[in-house]
Amino acid sequence: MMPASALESPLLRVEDITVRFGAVQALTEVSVDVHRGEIVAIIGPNGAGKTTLLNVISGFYHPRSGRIFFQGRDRTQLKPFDVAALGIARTFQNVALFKGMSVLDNIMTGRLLKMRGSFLLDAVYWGPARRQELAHRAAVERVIDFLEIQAIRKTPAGRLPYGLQKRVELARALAAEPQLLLLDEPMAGMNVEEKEDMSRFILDLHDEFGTTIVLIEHDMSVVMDISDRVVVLDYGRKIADGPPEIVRKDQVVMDAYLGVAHG
Amino acid sequence: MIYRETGQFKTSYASDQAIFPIAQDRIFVLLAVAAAFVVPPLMASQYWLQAVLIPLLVYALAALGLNLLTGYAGQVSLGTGGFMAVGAYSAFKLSMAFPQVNVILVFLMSGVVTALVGLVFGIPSLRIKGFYLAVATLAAQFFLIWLFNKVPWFVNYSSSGTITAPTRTLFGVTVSGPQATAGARYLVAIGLVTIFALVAKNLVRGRVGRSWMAIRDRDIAAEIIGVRPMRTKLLAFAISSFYCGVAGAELVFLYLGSAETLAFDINLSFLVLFMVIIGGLGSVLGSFLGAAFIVLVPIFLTNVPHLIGLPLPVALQKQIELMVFGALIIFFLIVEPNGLARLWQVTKEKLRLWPFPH
Amino acid sequence: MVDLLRAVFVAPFADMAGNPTFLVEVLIGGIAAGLMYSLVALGFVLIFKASSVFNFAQGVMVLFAALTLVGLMEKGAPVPVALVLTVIVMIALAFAIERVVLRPLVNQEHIILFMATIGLNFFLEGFGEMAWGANVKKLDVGIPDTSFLVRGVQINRLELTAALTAAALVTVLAIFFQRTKIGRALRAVADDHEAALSVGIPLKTIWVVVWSVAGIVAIVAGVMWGAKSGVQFSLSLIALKALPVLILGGFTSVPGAIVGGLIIGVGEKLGEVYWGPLVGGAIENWFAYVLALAFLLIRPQGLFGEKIIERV
Amino acid sequence: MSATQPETPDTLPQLLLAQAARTGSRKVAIREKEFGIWQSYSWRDVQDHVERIALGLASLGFRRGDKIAVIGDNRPQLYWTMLAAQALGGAPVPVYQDSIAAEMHYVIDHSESRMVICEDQEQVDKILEMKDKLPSLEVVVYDDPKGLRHYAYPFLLSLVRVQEMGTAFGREHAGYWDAQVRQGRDGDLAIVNYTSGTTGFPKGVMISHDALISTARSFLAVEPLGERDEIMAYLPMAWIGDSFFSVAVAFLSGCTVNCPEDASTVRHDFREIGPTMTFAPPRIWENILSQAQVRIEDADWLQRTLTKFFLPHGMQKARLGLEGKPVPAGLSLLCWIGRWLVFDPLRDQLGFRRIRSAITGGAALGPEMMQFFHALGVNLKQLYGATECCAPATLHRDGQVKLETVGAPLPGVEVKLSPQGEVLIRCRGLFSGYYKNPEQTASALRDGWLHTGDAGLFDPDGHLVIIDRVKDVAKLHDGTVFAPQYIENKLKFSVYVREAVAVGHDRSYVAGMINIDMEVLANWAERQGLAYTGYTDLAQNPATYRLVHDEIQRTNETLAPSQRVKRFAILHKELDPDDAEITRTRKLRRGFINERYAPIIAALYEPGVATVTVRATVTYEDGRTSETERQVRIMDVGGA
Repeated sequence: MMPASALESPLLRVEDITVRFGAVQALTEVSVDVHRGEIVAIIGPNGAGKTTLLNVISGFYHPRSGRIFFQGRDRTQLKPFDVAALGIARTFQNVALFKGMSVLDNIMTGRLLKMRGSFLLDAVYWGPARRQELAHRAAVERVIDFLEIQAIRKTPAGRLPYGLQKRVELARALAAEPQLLLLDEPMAGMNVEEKEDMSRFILDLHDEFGTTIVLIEHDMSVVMDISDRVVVLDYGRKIADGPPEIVRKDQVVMDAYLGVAHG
Repeated sequence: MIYRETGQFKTSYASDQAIFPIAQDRIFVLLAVAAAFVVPPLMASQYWLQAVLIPLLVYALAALGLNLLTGYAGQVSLGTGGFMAVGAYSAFKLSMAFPQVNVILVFLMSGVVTALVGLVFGIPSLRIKGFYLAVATLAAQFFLIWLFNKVPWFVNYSSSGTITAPTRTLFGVTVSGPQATAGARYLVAIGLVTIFALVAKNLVRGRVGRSWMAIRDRDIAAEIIGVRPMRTKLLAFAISSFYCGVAGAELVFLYLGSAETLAFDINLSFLVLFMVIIGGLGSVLGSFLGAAFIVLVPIFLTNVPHLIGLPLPVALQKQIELMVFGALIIFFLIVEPNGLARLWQVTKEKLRLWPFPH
Repeated sequence: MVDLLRAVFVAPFADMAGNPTFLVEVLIGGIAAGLMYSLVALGFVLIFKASSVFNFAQGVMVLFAALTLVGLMEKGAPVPVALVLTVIVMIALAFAIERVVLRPLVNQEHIILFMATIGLNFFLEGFGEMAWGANVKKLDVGIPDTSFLVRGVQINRLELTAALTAAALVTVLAIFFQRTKIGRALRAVADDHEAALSVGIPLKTIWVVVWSVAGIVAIVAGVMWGAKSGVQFSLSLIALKALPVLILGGFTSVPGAIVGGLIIGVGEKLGEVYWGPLVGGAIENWFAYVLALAFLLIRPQGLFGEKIIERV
Repeated sequence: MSATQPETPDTLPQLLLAQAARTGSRKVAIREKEFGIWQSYSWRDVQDHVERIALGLASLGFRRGDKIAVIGDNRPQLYWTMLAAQALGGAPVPVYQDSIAAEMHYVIDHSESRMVICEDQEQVDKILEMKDKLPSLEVVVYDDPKGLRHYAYPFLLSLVRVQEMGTAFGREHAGYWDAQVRQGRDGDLAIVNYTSGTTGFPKGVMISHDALISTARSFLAVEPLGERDEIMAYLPMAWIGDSFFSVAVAFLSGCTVNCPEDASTVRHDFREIGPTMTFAPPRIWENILSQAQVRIEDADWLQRTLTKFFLPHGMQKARLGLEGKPVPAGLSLLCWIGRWLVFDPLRDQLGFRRIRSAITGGAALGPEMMQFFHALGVNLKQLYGATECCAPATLHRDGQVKLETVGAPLPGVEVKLSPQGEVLIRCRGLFSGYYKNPEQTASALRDGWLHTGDAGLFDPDGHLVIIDRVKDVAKLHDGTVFAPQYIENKLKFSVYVREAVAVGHDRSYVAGMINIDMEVLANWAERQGLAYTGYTDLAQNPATYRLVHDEIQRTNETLAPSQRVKRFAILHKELDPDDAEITRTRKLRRGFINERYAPIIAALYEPGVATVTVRATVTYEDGRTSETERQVRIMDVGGA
């Protein structure tokens, strides 16, 4: 569904971002706006800079030039954990779960930002520290129920099959109740059935919590089904940005994908 | 076999997240702790208390501290000996300066001092990782030992360069100094280590423990999720050093009676690191199992030759002890790299499922 | 306060300028010690590069090599024969270590392998003393421990030969690493075990080769070091001396070990001579570490390591 | 009403009010596993929820005599809605949620249900599909809102919404709730259970409050239950067993009912709760046994040898006990050790540690099954009854459990045999007839006696023995009588056999058609290193035939010569309720089976014939069907 507030100031504004690793020019002057409640898909051939853009938004890389505004405030130079505190959560291309912890603990780590309290009280696990821990456990149980992973609640994350690990990672990101959710290829390496489940979960969470979602995806049918807007990157440049049906027929995009020789 | 879990259902998150959710575990642990408090002081011989149980508890506390840092937060440290030295010397100075202060308070304050020192030596962990950090903590080890050797102020200008535990009482009972009985010193040690184990368990299962383990498993992902690496790592160093500081103070006040820097050299750091690795990284129980293993094996090795009737010259015995000790460590790392705690965990799992395999 | 600052920052340099020949002597001493450190550090680097194992037993291997050599010589074997026999013993040791310790612990985390080498350290210590006795032995390798004057600067003959052999060995190893087939295979294994295996490099033989070479390096270090200060238990502590070199030079770079060794050697000697008295001397234990640590905080990846880019 | 104590509670809602008044929020009435822990509701909470739902339904126009269909798993919310309808003088019509669309439509349409409560989106979608073909249906309520956010239908609303409307309605009509509950009389219709009869369309069994409560009272006289007892609600709600135990018995005794988190976690939740009393059809006991045997098979050497050594001895001791014979000292000592090493741990693993009485009913249970559970120390007892008499009519008493019988009648229940040997039952718990079906009612209920359609006899101790369905009691052409169900149950004790059909009416000998248990066979095949492509391929594999042959041979030894299976075939497909070959509670529909598998049956009686070709229709998910030919092997049983 198109967000009603297309005109209102965007939740996230990425302005002329350039990122360089030594000689490699990963991103050149990329500008993207994401409005509240929108699902934006970032597509493009391998090495187009999709993950780099996501890393810049989540504060993991700092751009050489250009600025990023979140809810209207400039936060270009923020450290990753400050960016997370603003309400931006993400999943990773090749699953970054905490292997040594159980699924429940992994998801509870997603709520760290919401936990306050003095460490001394934690030491005796009494009073506010205990109440807070139990309240957050209840919130995490809602997410577990929503993503239907009750059965694997106490299994160590390292032992799970690939598809479930992806879902636990989504649960961890959701547990932080983000305003902006960055999904880095949530369906990579999944079979058809798992893809259907994951798309349903993404749409459900978008309905249920109204979270704004930016996702990187290769599967065109999935992109067409679930995204309101599509941004196409190629060799670090933005070559298209608009509703899926239009972008799909855009000649420049087809060239990028079908491999027309570049100058 | 022993476990009967039918009917143990949870109606609240508090009971689900208790330290020992299964009734049989709770009963077993409570009995064990109660026995640990009552049986040894009454029944154990002076030798067993002084040479086995008290060192075991003191080393267990140090192992617990190191396990928090290396097992849970993933920061390898070879500076345990140095930090224990800081604990011992500051306890000595504090108790000398304030004789009327309660000895437990002295221990805790020496722990705080060590925590500050640990904090300082934890700063490199922000920029360097893994072996580089381990070697950096060696700097702390050597510097601290050199400091206590070189600066007479620390030993109150005593000619012999050693610090001796003054006579202190707790609730009217002398617990440190020459007249303190082994039983009293044992009770203080067991009391402290039980409380500290509980505190460690609470820290580890809560917010703090999770951020440590996040940093240990995938520090980049942890940072992006909102874990502040600096605050988490330094907290780990501080708490771990606090534990090692108190353990150091106990080493002098409750175990050796007097000590000089040689008692806190690099070998002690390796010893405690063994306990954590053999016992099991990332497990509070593992620290105790590791300490027990490292304390009991040498005693076992020294006594066995007498029992089977072939007395060995002392030098040869020392060498064999070293060889067997080294071989045992390698054997253990091969059989169960995750340590005794994992061995116990696997056996417990089998008991809970008996007679089914899965 | 001002005089403290002057004592730390100004006075020592004034002394150096005041007596250049003494300075040169200290420098030479530093370089000799530095070469010793780099030799031991090289043993570490070799093994770490090939099997990503931080071999803490390298120090005791030096002691064990020296003990075996001296033991054989006491049994009447002439020096060259004793040398060859010791090399054989070290290679046999390499086979045993690979078979008993490394193979069962393949692809365990580094900390586990590190602990295994500490276990090995204890074992070799006990075994060495049991086999060859524990008392201090004089190692005379036919090089007199006298010194001669060169333009007023006193140079010790033993230290010079040690330095030269070390330099020679280091260059030989550097060439061995870069040019030979085994050297290239070794570098491949260091990068990625699975990848090396997939292209058919026999991992196990590589490891045996590496540990044998490290054994030989240990012999040389043992001889040089033993000749100077006698073969006794403290010999294995030089491993602790080599660690700062590793921090500085990086665990995986051969040139790093060499240059790092020199910097630490010289730095330590200068520190000992000029700054030591200020704080009561005997600072060589920790000074090298602090030096390396300071350097590391500026450049975390060490002298020659490339900037680590974290990928997510 | 809620303030004053009702004189004697006649209806279930009045019983609820009595319990709530007596215990308030001290005692837990019902629990449900959700969000990782067991959410508890006291009697006061339950009464409060039921009141708000009832007032909500009233505001939607639910009047006395109306019916509300109930579709879904066992959830407190669905039980409360049933109670709410009863409080308004209406009646719930529970429906099997996994029944096919045609069956579900018939039940809702035939019962003229004006409203329906669905557990979740899955059931709502089914109802929406058939909404236009259900003229009498006006309101659809759902409990779990997941996925239903965008369903904009005027007649669809959430249970929470209904409760809000109820609170508002309650404020405007003070005293409405009390008046409605007080109007309830014991003769009012409490529930309409549609039985999946073995012939024709399901029949709506009308059961009154008095029938349910009186039967419950007579059951509790034999099986005392109190406030500290726990029972599990995991049986389909459309089965009389569930409404009888989870509602009637629970309300009367005050015991706590526990609803599992999900159909897939029943066994795990059963063990977590550790109920003190449980009731289940044979299919569940058979599942528990075969699961246990598969896990024992997988165990490592020590566990497997110990279990396999002690189990037979335990069963031997149990059999002697059940047959009243003395147990030799050596055996009981051996079993005492066995108890420590194997039986108690096994009982705990299966969740029966706290069980005081376990009851099996709804169909006959094989004798070996009884021995297995008694060997473990589970006090398993047989119950016989029918939906038409609120489930229990006869029940084994503690200590008087016998292998072949179904126990003595409950207090207040009269059981006698018709001249043809048909079992007749008369008691206060009889049903009030089949809904809108006077002819069937007349044929089943003649001058106060219920004609069960089962053939039986009494044994010397006054226990009833059920032989078989009257019309299924078969005679060989030489006149000897044999009970197909008895033989089939014995065959089913083998872990490899899931279903068995004994045929032989007017034939010279008994023959069998076997359904293999795919999961167990796959496990066995894997260990034997057998390759197979699918169910049919594994079923027709010669090695499978040899395996089943040995199992039949072993069963034959426990049968009289005339009853022994002489030839058998393994069916190429599973008997499936969706193909109407078997009912939901897995009772065989023999007429249908004999007709559909006639070619195989014929081949069974042509000696020397080794295989027969069978035409099988396969229906794909999207409804397309295709005809395929299958080869089915026939095999003689040695020594029969």
